[in-house]
Amino acid sequence: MVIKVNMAVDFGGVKMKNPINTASGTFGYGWQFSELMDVSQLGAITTKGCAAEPWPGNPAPRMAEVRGGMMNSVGLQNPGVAAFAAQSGPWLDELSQKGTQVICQVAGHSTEEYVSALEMFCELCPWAAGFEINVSCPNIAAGGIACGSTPEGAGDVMRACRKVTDKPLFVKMAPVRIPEIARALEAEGADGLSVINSIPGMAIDVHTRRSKLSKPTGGLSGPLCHPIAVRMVWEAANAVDIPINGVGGVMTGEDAAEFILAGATCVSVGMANLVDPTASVRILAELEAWAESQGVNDINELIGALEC
Amino acid sequence: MVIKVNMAVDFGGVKMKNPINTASGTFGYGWQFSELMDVSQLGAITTKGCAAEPWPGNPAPRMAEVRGGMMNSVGLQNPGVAAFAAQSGPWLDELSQKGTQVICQVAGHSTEEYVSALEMFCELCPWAAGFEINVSCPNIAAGGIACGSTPEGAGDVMRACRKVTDKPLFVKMAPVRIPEIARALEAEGADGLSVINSIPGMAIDVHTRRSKLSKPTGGLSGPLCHPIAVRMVWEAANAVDIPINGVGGVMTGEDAAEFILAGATCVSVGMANLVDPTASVRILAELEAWAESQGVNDINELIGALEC
Amino acid sequence: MPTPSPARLHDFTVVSNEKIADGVFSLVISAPRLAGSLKPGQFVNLAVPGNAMSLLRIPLSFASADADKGTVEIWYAVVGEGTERLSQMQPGSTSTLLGPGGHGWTVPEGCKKALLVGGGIGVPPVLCLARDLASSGIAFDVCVGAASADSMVGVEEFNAAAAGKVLVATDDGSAGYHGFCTDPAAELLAAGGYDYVATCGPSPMMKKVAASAADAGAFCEASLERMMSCGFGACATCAVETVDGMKGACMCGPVFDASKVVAW
Amino acid sequence: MPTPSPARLHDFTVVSNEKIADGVFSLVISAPRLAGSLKPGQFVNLAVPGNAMSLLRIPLSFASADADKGTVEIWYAVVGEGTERLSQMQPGSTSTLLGPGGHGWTVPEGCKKALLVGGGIGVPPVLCLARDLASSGIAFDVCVGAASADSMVGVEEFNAAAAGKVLVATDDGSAGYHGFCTDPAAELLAAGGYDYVATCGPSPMMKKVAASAADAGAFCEASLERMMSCGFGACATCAVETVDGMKGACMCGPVFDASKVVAW
Ligand SMILES: Cc1cc2nc3c(=O)[nH]c(=O)nc-3n(C[C@H](O)[C@H](O)[C@H](O)COP(=O)(O)OP(=O)(O)OC[C@H]3O[C@@H](n4cnc5c(N)ncnc54)[C@H](O)[C@@H]3O)c2cc1C
Ligand SMILES: Cc1cc2nc3c(=O)[nH]c(=O)nc-3n(C[C@H](O)[C@H](O)[C@H](O)COP(=O)(O)OP(=O)(O)OC[C@H]3O[C@@H](n4cnc5c(N)ncnc54)[C@H](O)[C@@H]3O)c2cc1C
Ligand SMILES: Cc1cc2nc3c(=O)[nH]c(=O)nc-3n(C[C@H](O)[C@H](O)[C@H](O)COP(=O)(O)O)c2cc1C
Ligand SMILES: Cc1cc2nc3c(=O)[nH]c(=O)nc-3n(C[C@H](O)[C@H](O)[C@H](O)COP(=O)(O)O)c2cc1C
Ligand code: FES
Ligand code: FES
Repeated sequence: MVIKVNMAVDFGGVKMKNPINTASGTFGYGWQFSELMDVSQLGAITTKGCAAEPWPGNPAPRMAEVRGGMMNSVGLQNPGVAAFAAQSGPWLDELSQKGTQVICQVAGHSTEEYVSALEMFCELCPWAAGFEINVSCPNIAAGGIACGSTPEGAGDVMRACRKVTDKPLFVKMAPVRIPEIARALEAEGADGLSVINSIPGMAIDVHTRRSKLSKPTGGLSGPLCHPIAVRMVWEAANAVDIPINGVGGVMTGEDAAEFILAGATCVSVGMANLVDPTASVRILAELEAWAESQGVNDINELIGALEC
Repeated sequence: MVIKVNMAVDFGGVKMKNPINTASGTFGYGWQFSELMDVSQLGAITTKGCAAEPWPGNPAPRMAEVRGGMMNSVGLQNPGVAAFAAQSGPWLDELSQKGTQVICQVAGHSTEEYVSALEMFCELCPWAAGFEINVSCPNIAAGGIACGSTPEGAGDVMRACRKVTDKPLFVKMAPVRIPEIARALEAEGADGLSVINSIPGMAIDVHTRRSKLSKPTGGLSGPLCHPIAVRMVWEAANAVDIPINGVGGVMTGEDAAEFILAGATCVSVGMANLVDPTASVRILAELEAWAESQGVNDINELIGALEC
Repeated sequence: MPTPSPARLHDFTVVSNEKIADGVFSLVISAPRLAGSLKPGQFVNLAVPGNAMSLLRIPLSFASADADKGTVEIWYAVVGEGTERLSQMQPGSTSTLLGPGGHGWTVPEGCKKALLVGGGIGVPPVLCLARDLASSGIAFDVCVGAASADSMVGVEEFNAAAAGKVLVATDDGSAGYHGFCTDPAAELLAAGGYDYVATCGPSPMMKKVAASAADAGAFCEASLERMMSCGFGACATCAVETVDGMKGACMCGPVFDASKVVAW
Repeated sequence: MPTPSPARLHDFTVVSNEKIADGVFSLVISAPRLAGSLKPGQFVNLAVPGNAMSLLRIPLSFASADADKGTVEIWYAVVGEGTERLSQMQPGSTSTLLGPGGHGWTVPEGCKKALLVGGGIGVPPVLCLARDLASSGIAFDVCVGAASADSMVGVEEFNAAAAGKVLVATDDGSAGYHGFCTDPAAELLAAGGYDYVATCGPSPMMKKVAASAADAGAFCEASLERMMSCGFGACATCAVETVDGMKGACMCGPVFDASKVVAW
């Protein structure tokens, strides 16, 4: 009899039955996938960022395809926490009762906005296993630069949010200055880090001489991000003791395995969900097969198991 | 009669007959391509980084293929300026007399090493039209971090190098904190900026659990870098008044055109040279055709001509 | 929870893939479960193999669906790398699609006479509607526009679908009215008698048609295009600005009440 | 200036591409100008179409070249995505290659008897040398190793090339000696009589053969593999550490004086 590898991991207090999570913004509020796959097979899902008040997001075009990936400037369109909780809450509550943890992403333009969104989440979404603070979205034009792009800015948001709740709090990091900012976030009490958000990029239509998006820049997703994300996960895992959620270009179980070897406790599937709504469960199966091939009893033995 | 578009540009004092340059490390010392293409068609070439003393570089494996590009950890293997000048100097001198400018890249582990290498270049390579200081190579383990990763570090190197020569001095920038570092370099007298060097990345063989390179990380090149590089060229062009050399994932004339619209004065072809040694002349022809299609008389009209 | 998209993952096989006009192809695919569930104005999101650097699916409307044969006919213009690749898919080759996406035309109860306006490759969803109107016994006239006679599609099919008038316009005057099809459409609308207008084509065209319809007091629907990533409501890349806020084209569209569209 | 690589860009057409052993294919290409210029131990760098995400060429040795027919025969193992894709190239399909790359074997003047040791897919360059030795009238013995009888290649061809002894070894004992071919090779070398040893195969194998050759006082050359990007001396990704410093495998190799190799 083949003894199954234990796939359960503890992501900063969120007990996941396996390491597969979904990347915020690529999995809607979960129920969009309900007829396309069995969402309850996943370890966790992370919902699209929501702010205290509704945000309209950016004008069209919001997406451009690039070689090996895509670029978006959705601009965190969201209905606000109250409408989110009312519309999607019941389904998410049910999902969490089936053993798939729900992590809700928190958006804001300022420390105050993060805090008030988080307060609303804590009140209206008791079923949430934890919250991910998106200090890194490259689309928010808060003076042009996201709060999360300096250790001070990211630390400020984390400090303020930490006062709001004892539930697990994670931070979705921008792909910049990882070691420094990761240490600042750990110092302010983050329970884990999601590394990385989409990478700011630019694509120009050379015939019209205009950006392919309604904004000059957008956030890059997909396989093109993956080797950069693996490096950043490794940097983060070496910099801090809190667990890491690896995000960026996971299309296969091997991509997920690279994150785990580099030091990630869990792994989020992003753009792959959009290309193939069943990608996350396929990746889970591939990851499990890889763990078995490595002759371990527990996937936790493989976290950070890169030899170098 | 079709009036040809003027393709000549002035890159910080280096008069190029067209905007096509080559990316350091992907074009050897130029003569490696002499039997494969007509190098003298190019506006400029940039030679592989050389230091005052020979560097052995890193152990094998030094290269891994990734989706949409490649990753290298050559570690700036070079024979030192003296041997470089003796071996390759005569051919490069001849090339520059055919009207293709030669930019020599300068490598070092410290400000002192950059200065001594640059002094040797100035003495031994009088045919060089300018020098590119590589403060950004992610492979040099100078305490792990390259000099060019902070405004202070990059500024220090530039200040010291500026005292050595009045010839055009460029800096090859690491893909981090572009606006700040670009401003620091301009303030210290840089004549132009090459944006960007390869992006630090990581690829793990999940079966052996080891890095695919002899070092944990390497530098990413190829199309995957391109949308990131275009964004950074645009950031640099908006931050400073000195000209920009766009580098990263140029495989086609349209890729080159994107850089020019984003604000680059010239464009370097990198990995494409390795895949197809004739790529740079093809890209030049494609760029010229695009400039014609835009109905301009002079390619300079298109520099920074992005509408947004 | 809100209703998830009706889209499901389907395998399909190419039955035929042939040029029908300048730069326009007709693709017939076999996808039995899909064919019976498509409604005019909906779309499918096709994975086209052959370029590992290009990962997203291609959203396409359909011109007809045959539930009995289990086939769907799609007309597409080759405009870039992806549609070029699609044009190289050979009969017998297979791939997957997500569909049906979004919701289609909502012809008002008791509609007496409709005007359909299709421009360029916007014809297929309108043609599909025409056949539906015909089978429901609702009268309709059609205006079709194209860059030139060579690239025009649908005229025969509209006639075969028992259209009343079929007015044709070309940008270069090589067939029918010399100019945009918005002009004959505006004339027809001004003459009155239509209680429903359906349009698909370039945005400026649809915007004009919507304005003429509004002037004439007719309810107008338009099928909008947006850059789509998922096609089933998960990513919010396909937003259309409406008077009720941003609406996803893949869920709340692609067919929109034209009077509510703010940004075309 | 130093001498540039002899490599040039060539078009090629696939003549045949067939499985010859477990996981091993023989590819015959037509590339007339190339075929006449290849020397045993050199390599070619093939562009294999079909995956836009994979940009680099695949470096491959050759097993034989026929200057008259203008063809080159390559044996390759399917070990990953690129060689899998190569195995799908159909006769008649075309692409480009860069070659010849590097420099080949340098059999010493007056060589009387050589020992050739090929392991796994390291056989082709050694086989190519064998034919050259045979036509120069130099005697040679051969040791061939493989994982199993099913994956072994070259034995017939070595015999046909008028080899002396052809000793076979398999890891699983399914043919010949049960174990690595380094053992019979060491025995032959210890018995003496060889003034030249040429080896290609896995690094640990070549290292052992080189040691046995050194013990026996025979000059030994080894064909090394490195991850190559350009194949013509421009990128320095293919370095081999030697007693004379780092040397590029694509220019100073792939064949190296084994006594000078520091890192295998
Ligand atoms: C709901 C919907 C239905 C459609 N129905 C049809 C149809 O029936 N027949 C048809 O020919 N085309 C239709 N399209 C447009 C079709 O999706 C695009 O032409 C196609 O995706 C272009 O792909 P490409 O790679 O060839 O072009 P690219 O090289 O990617 O781009 C070429 C041009 O097409 C535009 N484009 C690219 N992708 C999209 C997209 N996803 N949506 C809209 N525009 C895009 C670009 O802006 C560019 O101007 C529809 C689009 C949508 C959203
Ligand atoms: C000079 C030279 C001559 C060669 N001759 C032959 C030959 O005659 N027959 C043959 O079957 N193979 C030969 N090889 C090896 C061949 O190039 C690789 O097996 C091939 O590139 C693997 O590509 P892949 O995409 O299938 O494998 P990948 O999926 O990229 O990798 C599979 C395995 O192959 C190794 N590999 C990948 N690329 C290279 C490379 N460029 N060089 C060395 N190892 C690599 C990887 O480390 C990995 O272990 C030669 C290599 C060199 C450098
Ligand atoms: C359409 C789209 C919308 C996104 N929205 C968000 C978001 O709201 N919040 C966030 O932190 N990241 C967002 N992202 C980034 C992803 O969560 C993820 O970090 C990134 O796409 C890299 O992962 P991938 O390559 O697997 O997609 C979005 C990505 C895409 C493609
Ligand atoms: C094999 C290799 C060696 C390189 N060596 C250097 C170098 O010596 N100095 C440097 O500044 N950049 C070096 N680079 C980076 C390139 O100059 C260039 O910045 C990068 O590859 C991005 O451009 P590309 O995508 O067009 O290749 C090297 C790149 C490659 C692939
Ligand atoms: S295309 Fe993803 S939500 Fe519409
Ligand atoms: S492969 Fe580029 S130098 Fe050898």
